[in-house]
Amino acid sequence: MSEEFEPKITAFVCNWCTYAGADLAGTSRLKYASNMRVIKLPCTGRIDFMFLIRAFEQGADAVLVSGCHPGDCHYNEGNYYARRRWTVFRKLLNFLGIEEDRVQFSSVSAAEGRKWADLVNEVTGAVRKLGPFKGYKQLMEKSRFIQPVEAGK
Amino acid sequence: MIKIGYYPGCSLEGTSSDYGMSVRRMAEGLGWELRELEDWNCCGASAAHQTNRLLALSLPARVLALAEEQGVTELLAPCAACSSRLISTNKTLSENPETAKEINEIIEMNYKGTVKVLNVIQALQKHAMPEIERKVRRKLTGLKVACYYGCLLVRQPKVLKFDDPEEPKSMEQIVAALGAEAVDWPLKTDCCGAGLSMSVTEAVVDLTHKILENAKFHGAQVVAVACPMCHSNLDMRQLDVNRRYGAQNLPILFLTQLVGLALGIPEKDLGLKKHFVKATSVVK
Amino acid sequence: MIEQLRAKAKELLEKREAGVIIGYGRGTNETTATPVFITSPARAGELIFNPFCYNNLLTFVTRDEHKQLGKPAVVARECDMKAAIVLVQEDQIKADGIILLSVSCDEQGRADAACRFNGAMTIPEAEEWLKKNYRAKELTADKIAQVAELEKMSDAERWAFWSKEFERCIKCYACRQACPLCYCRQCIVEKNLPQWVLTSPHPAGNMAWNIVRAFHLAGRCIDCGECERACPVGIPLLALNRALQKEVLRAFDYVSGYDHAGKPVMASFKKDDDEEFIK
Amino acid sequence: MSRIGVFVCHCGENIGRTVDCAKVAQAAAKFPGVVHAVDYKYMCSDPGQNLIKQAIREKKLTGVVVAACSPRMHEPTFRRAAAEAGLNPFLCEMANIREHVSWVHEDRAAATAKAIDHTRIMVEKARHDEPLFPVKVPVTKTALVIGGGIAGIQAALDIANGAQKVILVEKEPSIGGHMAQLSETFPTLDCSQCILTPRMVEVAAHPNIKLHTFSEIEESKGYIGNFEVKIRKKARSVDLKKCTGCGLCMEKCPVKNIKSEFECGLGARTAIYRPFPQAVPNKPVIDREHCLKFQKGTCGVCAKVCPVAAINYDDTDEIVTEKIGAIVLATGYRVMGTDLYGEYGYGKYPDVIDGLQFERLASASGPTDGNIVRPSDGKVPKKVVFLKCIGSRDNAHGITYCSKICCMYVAKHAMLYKHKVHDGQAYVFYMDIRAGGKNYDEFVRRAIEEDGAMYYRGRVSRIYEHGGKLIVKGVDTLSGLNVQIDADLVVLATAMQAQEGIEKLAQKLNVSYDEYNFFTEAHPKLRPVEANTAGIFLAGACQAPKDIPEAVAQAGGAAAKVLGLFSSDELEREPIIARVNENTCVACWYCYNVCPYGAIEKKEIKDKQGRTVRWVAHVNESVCAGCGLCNAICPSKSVELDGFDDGQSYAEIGALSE
Repeated sequence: MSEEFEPKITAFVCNWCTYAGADLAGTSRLKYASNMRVIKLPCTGRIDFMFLIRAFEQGADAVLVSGCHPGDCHYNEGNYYARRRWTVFRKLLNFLGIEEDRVQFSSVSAAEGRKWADLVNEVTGAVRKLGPFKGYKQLMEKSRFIQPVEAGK
Repeated sequence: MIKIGYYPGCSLEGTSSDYGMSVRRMAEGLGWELRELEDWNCCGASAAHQTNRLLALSLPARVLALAEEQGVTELLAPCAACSSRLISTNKTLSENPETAKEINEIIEMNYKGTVKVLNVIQALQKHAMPEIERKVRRKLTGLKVACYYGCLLVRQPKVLKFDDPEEPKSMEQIVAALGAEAVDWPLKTDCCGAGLSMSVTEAVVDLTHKILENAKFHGAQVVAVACPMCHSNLDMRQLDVNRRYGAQNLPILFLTQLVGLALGIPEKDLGLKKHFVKATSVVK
Repeated sequence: MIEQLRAKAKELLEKREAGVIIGYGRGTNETTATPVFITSPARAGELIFNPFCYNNLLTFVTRDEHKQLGKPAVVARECDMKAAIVLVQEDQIKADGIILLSVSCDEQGRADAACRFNGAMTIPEAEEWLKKNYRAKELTADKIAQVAELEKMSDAERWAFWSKEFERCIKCYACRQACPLCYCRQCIVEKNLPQWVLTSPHPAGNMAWNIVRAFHLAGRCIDCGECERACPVGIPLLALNRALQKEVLRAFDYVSGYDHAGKPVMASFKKDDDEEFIK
Repeated sequence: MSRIGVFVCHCGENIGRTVDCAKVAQAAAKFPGVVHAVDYKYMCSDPGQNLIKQAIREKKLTGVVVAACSPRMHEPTFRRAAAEAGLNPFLCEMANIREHVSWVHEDRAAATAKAIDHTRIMVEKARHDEPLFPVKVPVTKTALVIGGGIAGIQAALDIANGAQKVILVEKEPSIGGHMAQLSETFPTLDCSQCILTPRMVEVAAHPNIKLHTFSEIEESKGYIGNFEVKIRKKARSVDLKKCTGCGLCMEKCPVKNIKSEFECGLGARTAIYRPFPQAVPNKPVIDREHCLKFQKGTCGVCAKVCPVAAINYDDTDEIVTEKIGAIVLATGYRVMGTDLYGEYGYGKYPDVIDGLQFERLASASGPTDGNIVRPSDGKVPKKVVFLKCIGSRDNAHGITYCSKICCMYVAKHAMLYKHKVHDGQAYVFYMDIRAGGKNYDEFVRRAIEEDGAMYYRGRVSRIYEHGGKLIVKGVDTLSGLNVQIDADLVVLATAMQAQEGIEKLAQKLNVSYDEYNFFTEAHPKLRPVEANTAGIFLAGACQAPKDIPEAVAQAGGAAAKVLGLFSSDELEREPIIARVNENTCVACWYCYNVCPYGAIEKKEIKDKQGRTVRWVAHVNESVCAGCGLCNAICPSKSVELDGFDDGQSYAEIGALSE
């Protein structure tokens, strides 16, 4: 019996809605899959598209971007600009052959602890079905001998 | 030549054959080519939609699907009940793909939703206004008309998206274009009681009386309608009204008949003689 | 046609309405052309326009060394005119700081016997002219044929296709140099704290670079195809650009290069923008 | 080299039960840059905090990561502790291993692995943290209050009484607003003008308040503490300094039949007029559209009769520029036009009026001296029908919100009517009765039980004239019966709407507004009196429909915020702000275009001769709210957000490498 594949998922979430929503899932003691690692930024509008590529370079099998619902942005408009960015960027990634389920987007408000828990499970399930992101891993493997070592401070 | 699909419905072939006649003659006069749908069926108004939801959708859906098959993009349904049912069905099917699938299976056709249904006022607005003023041969100058919409023509607002449901003005604009004077009166969207015509005739007489009295009070010489039920109630029940409340003698004309008259079409071709309350005295 | 162009160029220089004509001149032989920068009316006769004239000359107008020559009048095909409009939209040149010597080319973007000189135009005039004469030719079926073909493939096939294409990339950045809209003083690939794009021409770095390049043109690319033409290893870069043009048109009903006074499409939003993909 | 300390909290059993905290600390000890890693039962306790402070001092830590609860819970606690130990607070980070880990996972191994990852992410961030220092902004201690209704008056007086300068701008020739038009106020039935006019006079006399009436905001720039506002003082044609307010000009003005705006068209005024007798300033203005001098070049009577030569036909608009530290928006509301309801015949039948018109009829100083009579024939109406929710809560007419005050003022109207016309009968058609508020429900009960108003729960379908009466056809949904009333007067309680064109003012001030053009508050619950532009506050019905006590309370709140802002010479802001690298910026203005706050400015780079070489983006630190939109959209990566810069984010993602 082979062990079930545990995907590695990097989530980029906004500070005001989704991060707080995930906190609420915690205070409500909702249980969900433990595959996601959360990186907090002020706003989905702060998330550079290259962060997603960087996550794939670091071995993520999928990424999730989650922020406020439209109209709820702490910065009023940040998620509206982000929505345009992600509309086109996910098209680009899919056009390059990256499965849509590896690049996911959601709106989770500070009140939606349940939605966060369900979302993590749903995304994890979808990526588990897809399997490891072999394409990017191979890319990295082929490039390994010349990867730069980043200096710490 | 403006080509429009034509769905007469049962009323225009039966009790309101004068409406049917006048629609056809008016269309000729306006230069419209009406193409009657082949093999059309009843729209199911009142009978079907009070009993069975799927039947109520399937009957009009079949009519729409036939129209689509026969290459019709715009379908004129002069009867207010027919147009209301067809338009509602169109909306329901377009918004609920699941229902649309179910209905298509029932009618064994594949309706894609390309047909736009027009009632008589919409058709006149779209295809005859404002040029109609130039086509008028016999201006209806001095004729005071109460435009009566009844309950169906401008409702339900969200389905129809046409005119103000409480204070409509579209029929008045057409009547004014014919040279007549549309009187300002308040009961233009009140109910005539058509649904109770057979069962509670008493109520209908009462409602009809209010409408007629009010129209007359505001100076109307005729009432214009665009619905067979409105017409039969206001026209046919006027004898009962007269008996109970005193004579009203207010001729009830279909809008199409008024347009026909203005276009110079002979009265007999418009079916004016079929009315209980004779219009000839007013319309000379 | 070429005489009309030369006459107009001469007139602009003589009347001092332009400081420099940026156009095409004869290259080292009959089958090459080279950008020329003409400041004296006497040299207007050196201008040529033939099938070997393909560089997008708008790349020069944002460069400091050319700015010193005064107000430029630039020989511009339709797509080049759009580049000028985007440059105005992004405030790299002023709307009244450029004259376009509009020339029409064939469907392949090349000059041919049928080419025409449409006159000297200001930016607003160019925009009106393009709306009338060129807007309908955007993203036509033949232009997006390759995109459509790729879209038909499975994800895995597309990944294989692009990985293979990008593997050949040698990170020469010719695509960037040829692009009139890549005008940054510092390109993201030159920034190394953090290292946004892995520098070596290896598969991962190539992927990152090609993603950055394509996405930085999202909603901006004016479809001149210079990047693809400049690519020494023949990566079909225009297909990438066009896939994004197609998406921008679908999602935001926007084609770049027709709105010099408006906000760039990716720096604006509508409250009812598409969000079907957001869970 | 970084010297990071990691502190793993058990939170009693809350974290320790599912996460092996010791193992997290052991793993963290091996992370690059970490010189110290411990776990402890309660990090937030005093001993826990001391552990951190001690380590900062002893191990000379350059950064601290506390792996514990959500930073939303205790980040301020630990940052304060770090600061007390001499570490810049922004070098202290928290890894969330409770809400995001121990409380949501059951598998101990998986939870521990995730806790280690979350800790590593924050260690990487801490390694790239830079010390940050609060931004200090000077404050101009003058407040601008826009709108001179009750909310603006209250805000202006509260600020002025707090010993700060106020400039009050009102677009009409007098302050007072809608409250000056009201007859009595609910739920006490005290006279509106009696309580308002003393406050108006106080404004005029207050040494700290500068009043600009008949003036509008022309332009505004700047930011919190440092606005510069241009005010257009419209040409009044009357010199306020010379005018004594004797009123001779108004007596003699030959144009006497202009419908008075203040009387809602029920009374007339002259071309040179003051809106109402208690106006402040109590001096007239010439309405140039109706004045014969301006329209035909004739007349000139007012100038001839003026004993002090105050009339100036050549007066022109004047622009004054004021330096402002804070702005209170108190622009109020308008009453919805009733033309949307053709079936009610407003405009067609003179005896169908709106609520504000009824106020004027009932007002002792109104056009009928407080006698409630029909506008058509001056007769006392014996049956009056009041319709509520005209426009409000009506999807079909585009306004879904409740106008909030109508339930109360309709009850008041019914009462006032009964008190004046003892044999009259008031009828009210309502959808719901919303009488939440101190003594409010009691007030409505009084209208029904003591003053006999007939309340029908239902809508009215149509109103028409018949036989000298207004036939009101409605339905009583509680009895299920149709109701028809042959009324003498009908009063429509029309919706409260945002002022017309208010979005233009909002754009000038860069404040946001909702789909109904009401200004948006910074937070619906916790920051209800602030606009989401720093330094701009909201008072009264410009934010949402409000009654007088609410408007006054909010105005007081806004004034308190202004006084708080003015309490020191400089204000401090969190240093999460963007910075531009001017060397690499190409001025494409993507950042400028997306900034929701207008914090990006266009800055010239000049050479030694003072010639502009090029332009670059520049972040106004006082305005930047730290969203980072500019950072993400900059193609050349020339803008970065302090505290969340690209290096930090890259390092965080890098922490997840395999």
